[in-house]
Amino acid sequence: MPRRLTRLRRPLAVLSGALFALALVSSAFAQEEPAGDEALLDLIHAVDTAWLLLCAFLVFFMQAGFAMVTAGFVRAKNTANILMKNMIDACVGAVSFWMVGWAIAYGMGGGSNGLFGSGDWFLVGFDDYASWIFQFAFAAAAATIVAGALAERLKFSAYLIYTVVITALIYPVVVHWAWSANGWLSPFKEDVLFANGYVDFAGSGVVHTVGGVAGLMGAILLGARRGKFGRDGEINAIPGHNISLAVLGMFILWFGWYGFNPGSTLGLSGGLADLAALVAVNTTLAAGAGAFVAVVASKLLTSRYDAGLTINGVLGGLVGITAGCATVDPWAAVVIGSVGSLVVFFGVRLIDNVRVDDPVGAVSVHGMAGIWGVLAVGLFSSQAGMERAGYSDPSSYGLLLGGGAEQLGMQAIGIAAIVGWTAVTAFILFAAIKFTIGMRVGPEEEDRGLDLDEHGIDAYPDFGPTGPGIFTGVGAPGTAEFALQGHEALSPGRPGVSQG
Amino acid sequence: MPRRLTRLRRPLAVLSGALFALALVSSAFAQEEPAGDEALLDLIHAVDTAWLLLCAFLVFFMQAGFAMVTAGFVRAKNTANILMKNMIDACVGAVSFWMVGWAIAYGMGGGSNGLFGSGDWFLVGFDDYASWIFQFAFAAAAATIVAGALAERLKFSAYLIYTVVITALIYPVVVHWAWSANGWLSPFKEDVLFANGYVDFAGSGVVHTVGGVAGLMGAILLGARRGKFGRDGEINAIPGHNISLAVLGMFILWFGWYGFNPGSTLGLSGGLADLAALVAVNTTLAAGAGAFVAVVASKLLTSRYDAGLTINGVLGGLVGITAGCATVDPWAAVVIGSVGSLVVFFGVRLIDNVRVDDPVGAVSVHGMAGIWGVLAVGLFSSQAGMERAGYSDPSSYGLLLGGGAEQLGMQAIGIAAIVGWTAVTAFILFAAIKFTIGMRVGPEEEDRGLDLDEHGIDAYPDFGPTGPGIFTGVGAPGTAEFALQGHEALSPGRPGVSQG
Amino acid sequence: MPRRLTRLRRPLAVLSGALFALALVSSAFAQEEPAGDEALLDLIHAVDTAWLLLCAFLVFFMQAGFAMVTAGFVRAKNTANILMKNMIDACVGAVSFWMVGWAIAYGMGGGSNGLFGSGDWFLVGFDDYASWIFQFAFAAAAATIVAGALAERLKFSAYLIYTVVITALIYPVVVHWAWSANGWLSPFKEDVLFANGYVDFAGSGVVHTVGGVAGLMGAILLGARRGKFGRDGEINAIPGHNISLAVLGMFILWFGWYGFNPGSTLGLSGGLADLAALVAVNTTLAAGAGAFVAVVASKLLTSRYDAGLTINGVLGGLVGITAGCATVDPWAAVVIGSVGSLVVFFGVRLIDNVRVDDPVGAVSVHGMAGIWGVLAVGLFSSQAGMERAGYSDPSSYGLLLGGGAEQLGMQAIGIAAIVGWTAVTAFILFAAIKFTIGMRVGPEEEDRGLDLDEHGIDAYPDFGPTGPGIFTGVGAPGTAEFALQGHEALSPGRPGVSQG
Amino acid sequence: MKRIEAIIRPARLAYVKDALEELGYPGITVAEVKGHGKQKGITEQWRGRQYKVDYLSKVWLLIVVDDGDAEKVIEAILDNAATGEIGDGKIFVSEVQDVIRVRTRERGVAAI
Amino acid sequence: MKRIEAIIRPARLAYVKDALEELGYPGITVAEVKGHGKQKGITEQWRGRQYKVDYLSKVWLLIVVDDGDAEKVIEAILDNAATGEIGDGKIFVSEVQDVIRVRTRERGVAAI
Amino acid sequence: MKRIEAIIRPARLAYVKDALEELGYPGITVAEVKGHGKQKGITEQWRGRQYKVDYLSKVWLLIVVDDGDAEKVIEAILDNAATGEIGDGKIFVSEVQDVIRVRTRERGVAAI
Ligand SMILES: Nc1ncnc2c1ncn2[C@@H]1O[C@H](COP(=O)(O)OP(=O)(O)O)[C@@H](O)[C@H]1O
Ligand SMILES: Nc1ncnc2c1ncn2[C@@H]1O[C@H](COP(=O)(O)OP(=O)(O)O)[C@@H](O)[C@H]1O
Ligand SMILES: Nc1ncnc2c1ncn2[C@@H]1O[C@H](COP(=O)(O)OP(=O)(O)O)[C@@H](O)[C@H]1O
Repeated sequence: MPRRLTRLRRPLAVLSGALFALALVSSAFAQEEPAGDEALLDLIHAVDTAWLLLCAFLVFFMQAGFAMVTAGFVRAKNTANILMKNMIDACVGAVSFWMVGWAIAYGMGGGSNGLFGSGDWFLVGFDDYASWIFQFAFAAAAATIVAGALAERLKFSAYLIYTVVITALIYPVVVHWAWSANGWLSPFKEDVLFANGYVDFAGSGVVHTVGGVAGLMGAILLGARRGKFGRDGEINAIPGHNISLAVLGMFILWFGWYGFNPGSTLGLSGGLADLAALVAVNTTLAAGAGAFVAVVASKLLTSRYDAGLTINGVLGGLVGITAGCATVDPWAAVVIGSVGSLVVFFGVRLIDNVRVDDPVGAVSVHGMAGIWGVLAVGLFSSQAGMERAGYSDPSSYGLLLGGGAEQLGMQAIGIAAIVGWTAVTAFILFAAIKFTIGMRVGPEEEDRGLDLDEHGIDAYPDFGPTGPGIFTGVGAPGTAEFALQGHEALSPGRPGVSQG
Repeated sequence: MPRRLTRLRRPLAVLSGALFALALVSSAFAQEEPAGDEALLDLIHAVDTAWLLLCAFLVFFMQAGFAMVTAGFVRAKNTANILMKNMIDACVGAVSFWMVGWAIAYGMGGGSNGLFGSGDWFLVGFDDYASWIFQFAFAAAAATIVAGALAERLKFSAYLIYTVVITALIYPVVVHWAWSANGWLSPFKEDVLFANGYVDFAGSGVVHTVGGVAGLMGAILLGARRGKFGRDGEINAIPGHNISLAVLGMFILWFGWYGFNPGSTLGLSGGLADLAALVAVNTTLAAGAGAFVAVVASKLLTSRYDAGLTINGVLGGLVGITAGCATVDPWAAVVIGSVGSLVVFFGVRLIDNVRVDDPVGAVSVHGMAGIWGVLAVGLFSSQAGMERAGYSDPSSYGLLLGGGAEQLGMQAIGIAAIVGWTAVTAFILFAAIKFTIGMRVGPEEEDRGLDLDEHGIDAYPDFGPTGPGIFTGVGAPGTAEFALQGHEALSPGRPGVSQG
Repeated sequence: MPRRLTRLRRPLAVLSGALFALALVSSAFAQEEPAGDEALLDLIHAVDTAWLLLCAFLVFFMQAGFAMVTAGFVRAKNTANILMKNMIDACVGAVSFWMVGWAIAYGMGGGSNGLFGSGDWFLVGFDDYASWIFQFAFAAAAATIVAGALAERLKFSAYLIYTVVITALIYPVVVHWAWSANGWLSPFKEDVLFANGYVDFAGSGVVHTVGGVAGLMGAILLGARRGKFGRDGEINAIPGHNISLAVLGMFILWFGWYGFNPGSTLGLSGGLADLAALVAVNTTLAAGAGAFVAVVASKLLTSRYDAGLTINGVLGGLVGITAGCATVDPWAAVVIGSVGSLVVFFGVRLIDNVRVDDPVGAVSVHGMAGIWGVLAVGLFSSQAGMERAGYSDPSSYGLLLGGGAEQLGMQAIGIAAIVGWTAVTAFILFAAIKFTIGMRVGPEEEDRGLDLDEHGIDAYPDFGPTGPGIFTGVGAPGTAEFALQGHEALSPGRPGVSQG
Repeated sequence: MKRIEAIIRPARLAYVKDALEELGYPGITVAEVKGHGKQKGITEQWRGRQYKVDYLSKVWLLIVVDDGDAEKVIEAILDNAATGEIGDGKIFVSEVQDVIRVRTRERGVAAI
Repeated sequence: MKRIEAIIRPARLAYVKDALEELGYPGITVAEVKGHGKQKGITEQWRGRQYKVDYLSKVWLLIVVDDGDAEKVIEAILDNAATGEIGDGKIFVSEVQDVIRVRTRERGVAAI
Repeated sequence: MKRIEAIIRPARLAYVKDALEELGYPGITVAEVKGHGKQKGITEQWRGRQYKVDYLSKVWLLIVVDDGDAEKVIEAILDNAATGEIGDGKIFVSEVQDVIRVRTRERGVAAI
């Protein structure tokens, strides 16, 4: 029975159900007409593909969640800028992941070497489209994490360049290592490094830590926002502008995570549907526990139920469970989510204390909770969990459950490699940007807000102090109506005099 | 043919397709290799599971809808508070439904007695994860309804306690009665009470009325917001702060309802897909008719097309159709939705007139329209509808279609029991909270808004009158920049001086 | 073997998988028990139905996207009005598409004549509910496009009438022409007009151009907003009020488009799943390229990275790819999306220059990019693409790929017919409204904003200059508390004195 | 004529306005302002870190009255705006040379 | 020097500003305020229940000019702000003792 | 007593406030206003079309002080609000006849 194939994850596993069934069916029908067989295989493939597509759509929708959380966490004067960055990374990411990113992550041509793939450039001659879109959505998520860490001061042009490089190179290499059929860390290669190889079911490390570490490098090179750190060492809070959008974004992210984690079964047939259900439950419990811990911790340690920390806590729980969502049991998901939330809670303070300015907590939420998630696999995975998720050596499992330290060691190696690669390449990338076109807007522009100079816009012209509001620049005498309309001019509304 | 099993709804029906197919297939292949058979059964199970999962995700997403509608309907100064409540009920609900709620609703161990289940505590030894997450999403919906009715004055700590009790006890007991395999009201038990038993396909009564009635009890004990009712008996309108968010929330709720109602087939195989499609159509028509009626009624009775009532009208239509969405025909869905909208329209006034303050109309929308929906099953269900939805005695159906009064009587008994149970337990719960830790914030805090004292936050610091806006508390001389940055300090932006 | 049926698209194709499988299976099992067969056919049908339902839900959710983009692009004082219009077109559309729309689009009774269908009025005797809801969601999308073009001055009552007519008549006729089994343009009729017939896979022309052209007619008859065009010919910008909502709306639309385009396979079995995956990839690439081009073009031509144009660019890319998403290859999707974005970019200017006022760019985004999308099918479709999408004559394909000019000619005829029909009927409709109940609010009302007079509401009472904000109309002495509450009156909050 | 400019608590405005209206002075102009004074600011927090908001929301109220009415108006404001807690605000009284009603071009006391 | 403080309708501001600019007085300061007076408030509704908004949106306009220019400026405001309907607003004129331009520290008429 | 009314850049408020507080004048009232003057407005754009925003965000600062303190306060404002670029704003000084502390009904200098 092609058991191993069944469990090959990215990107082959999408075929798993079909292959599994094929094996069963073909042996049974060997001497018969293959017709009912063919329809069944077609349907198995259809169902697996549809799962991947629908989950990809959910993961894509996380872009809206990232956009809303990040926008809510910055000041009104930088809102359009951060939204533009969120839009453009998904968009540019689509193009660059089509051209280059996929090839490096999963390209099968030209003798892959365990370090990076090659082949299927521009998807020429390629037809596993469902896998592409699923993987693209992950790449876009990794890219967009960074926007928050560099918010309110990074030039748009710098972000444009960064986003190409991360989706074309930095992230795809990590994917190749961890998820391709011959990545050196991959649990799906012929001879895994040791234990089960690096187990990161849906990408706590591969996606979130990459984003978080890249954000950290960028934030270090970029410097803090003006006013964040006082001369006498004080650390100032700079509140965002819209808690409603932030909460909406959190819920959208959570919703999208149901594509992110359960979708990472990459199929439904061959028993994967039950795995997906368990993954969904673990994801839910980790998020819930994360929020609960954040509420309690903030009440105890700051005397109030902190809304921003609660949002961060949910996300910390979600990021934390992402690696182990298939291999741990529900009680462990509660523990992992709770700890993930605490990691974020204290991570936010730590980052402040080392004088790095991360306006939305991206480094803590994605970077640190991501590392926690990867290690948690080595601590909490059950033997049955390793087995049901199809990893090759279920005798290595969570240290705390008596599965030995091997898997934990493997996880540590894996995440160290990912952090190292990302830190080095992101640092080089941002340094190169800094010393060529420049990373940062000028101080006056920063004070005025990036929206005005970079985009010529007020995000909320009717509300904010900077918008034209009820005041208009239209000269009254120059205002006329469109001919067909025939109203007499009474008052000019709020438009400005056109310059174009 | 195990027809009855096919129609066992919660939680067994998820197996229905598989069982149905198993019967068919195994008789056919009795003497053959079971291989193609096995792959087909696996796929049937996968498809049914995936349907449940995807619909659960949609139902979960309704949390975002509730959050946005409720936030939009309160004042800016209470926005963060209501959002925190919306977040925390989903999160705490996940944990408590995992620990206790499921066990009481569907627990199979320890001799269930028709009143409450027991067993599967903490999901130990449990593996029907897809059913759990689907049911969890319903529990979270029931819980969150109450937040709106108690908005703008309920303490956060009181809400925290409430949310544990409703998701662990009050709601699960109702589920056990109405949907488990041996609840005393359940149409899925061996000998139903009479007629088809209490028919509530997706939960007009089980979910919405429970939420609405619990909200009513809370609102009575809590008292009205300051300023809602004048000394001379006048009833004041207290407008919310954001109609855009409210409309967004309404659309998200409607979208999520496509998981709520069609997902309540609990599977797709064995003909359930066609049932799900009909349910989706009925849901759509009821929502549309509800909105249309609200628009017309508000124009006729208030002289304007009222936006808030239109939102409430859509929701009233949706709540109304939820019980009968599988057993009525499309024309009846239009009628039910229209009446549901009117129930809300006049319910809002009634609640005001009895001097209960329900800031978002939760009691009318969920409580009253929910009761209407349950009764409408007994009025409008067609014989064919009862049959296709798999209820046991299609000879009892809608009174208005000539199906006799039996089913209507059964519905009345069912909803009376649900209202009674919920009213009593919720009253006890809220009274206990009131006389121990207290339900209500102090009057000054209420005037200032709950955001400030409970959460130390302004929901919109850049817009509202209470936020720091363009005014900063940072002392200019104390403001310096992060070393790596090197800009000269020009002006301090908007941060406040850190106290931490 | 009913192979042709397999490719019949709307609405029959939903049966395609089943029929395809039926053919295969029944030949194989001809002499055997049909039991496993029956279960397989049931499942095939279930899977195809579920795909249609889930995609319909996504398309429905685009209503939220339209609402948010449009609301974000108008001024705060007209926000509730545009949101009401967005709500009501989905709602009224549901009712009128149930009563009349479907019958005209796809009604099978009474000898269809290629121009309009007839039969299945009120869905009596009808059971293809999944197709209905999918098609309804498309009709609602076509209807809602117009709201934006007529924003900030159209009377609500006029919109109410318009929305009935477009969903009951104007749009369904076009659907009948292009997608029904005997529409005169349809590629699914027995003898197509020529080439493959008019190929518009998901509706660049059928949905978007119809909306855009109807909007154009309305905007011409309605006249420009006061202040849009100055007396001396200057064209004034009138900024919207909320870029955050607009970006959110864009992402929701994009997310929904994954139902719109991939869902237009109308099923998954029989190889359609792979087609859906390709469609999803093409959709993604066109959107991404559209945004990228908009960012670059706005930087080059306006000196800033324009956020509004980026949103419009994404949408232009999406509208552009909608017709050809199944028949072009990924590289062509990038080209089509890029050009679509430019069409919007210059279309926005063109519309301004001919002195038509389209506040949100609906005419450019949906009308013009829709036409481009239809023509692009005739330019870029590959032979393999035509084949895999099941069109009848793959020897006619994209002109630029050497497939001759025939298909392009057919596309031109088709879109000309659609534009012509829509322009004439929409013009008559709006003219009739204008000269009976009137289209336009009075000039004072327009200055004050439509929210106040039409709906008696402030969209943001706590923020905007027009809202009561922190100022209350409640007479202090008249304010008392609800009896159960017992607080002493301190201050009245923000409610107004009730008049009711 | 006197220009009376009062900085008061937002929550007291309704009482002040009602009192003025009863006295026969319906014409007032108000605005949201922020005040800083002896009253200590609010401590808020953002993602766990506290910060002080030094400016408190106040209402600025402008009413121009005839010289003889000034004391009555000031009394009404004092009676209805005071809570006794720090932060009740100030009243500033200055001289106005002319008042013009835009609609009628009336001037002086007639225009108030 | 004269401190001219006008409360006018928001919709008239553009006309007033243009007129002042043409006359050679480009320097003005404006703010959104709310007014209450003879003009009746708006009736809004919330989920079907009506309520009165007593305060109407107005623009507060501040312009300081030399004594000799005051009448010209007042005339310009009156000409462009009046609609003849109740609610057109008021102009208050008072004496300013000193004006200082922050940038240059110029004082008096030179600073206007 | 003097009524000092300054129109300054929002970004300079923190510096001015700190300076005033250090000098012993913690009581101030501020508001967001918009200014129009020699400083040229901002050009924004909306869906590719540019338009001019003629009004710039300014802070209006009101501080009432005893006659003898006026110059000190004016100096502090000038020192901290000036950048030397066009648009720094104005200070208007006028006479206040009376000041009343709402909380205590104290009048005159004691009430400041
Ligand atoms: N000298 C002043 N000039 C202008 N406004 C002042 C002055 N002193 C106080 N205010 C205003 O009055 C408000 C209340 O003053 P505060 O000192 O806090 O309390 P109290 O008025 O009770 O002594 C302040 O927030 C500020 O808006
Ligand atoms: N005595 C006053 N002091 C301050 N502001 C006033 C006074 N009287 C009127 N106003 C302002 O002038 C506005 C217009 O006054 P109103 O009485 O409505 O109409 P009109 O000016 O046409 O008589 C009011 O909304 C208010 O802002
Ligand atoms: N005569 C005036 N009356 C009222 N406000 C004025 C006057 N002149 C200028 N202002 C205010 O001062 C601000 C700055 O004036 P501006 O002419 O731009 O620069 P500067 O003060 O450096 O000469 C303006 O935006 C406006 O708010």
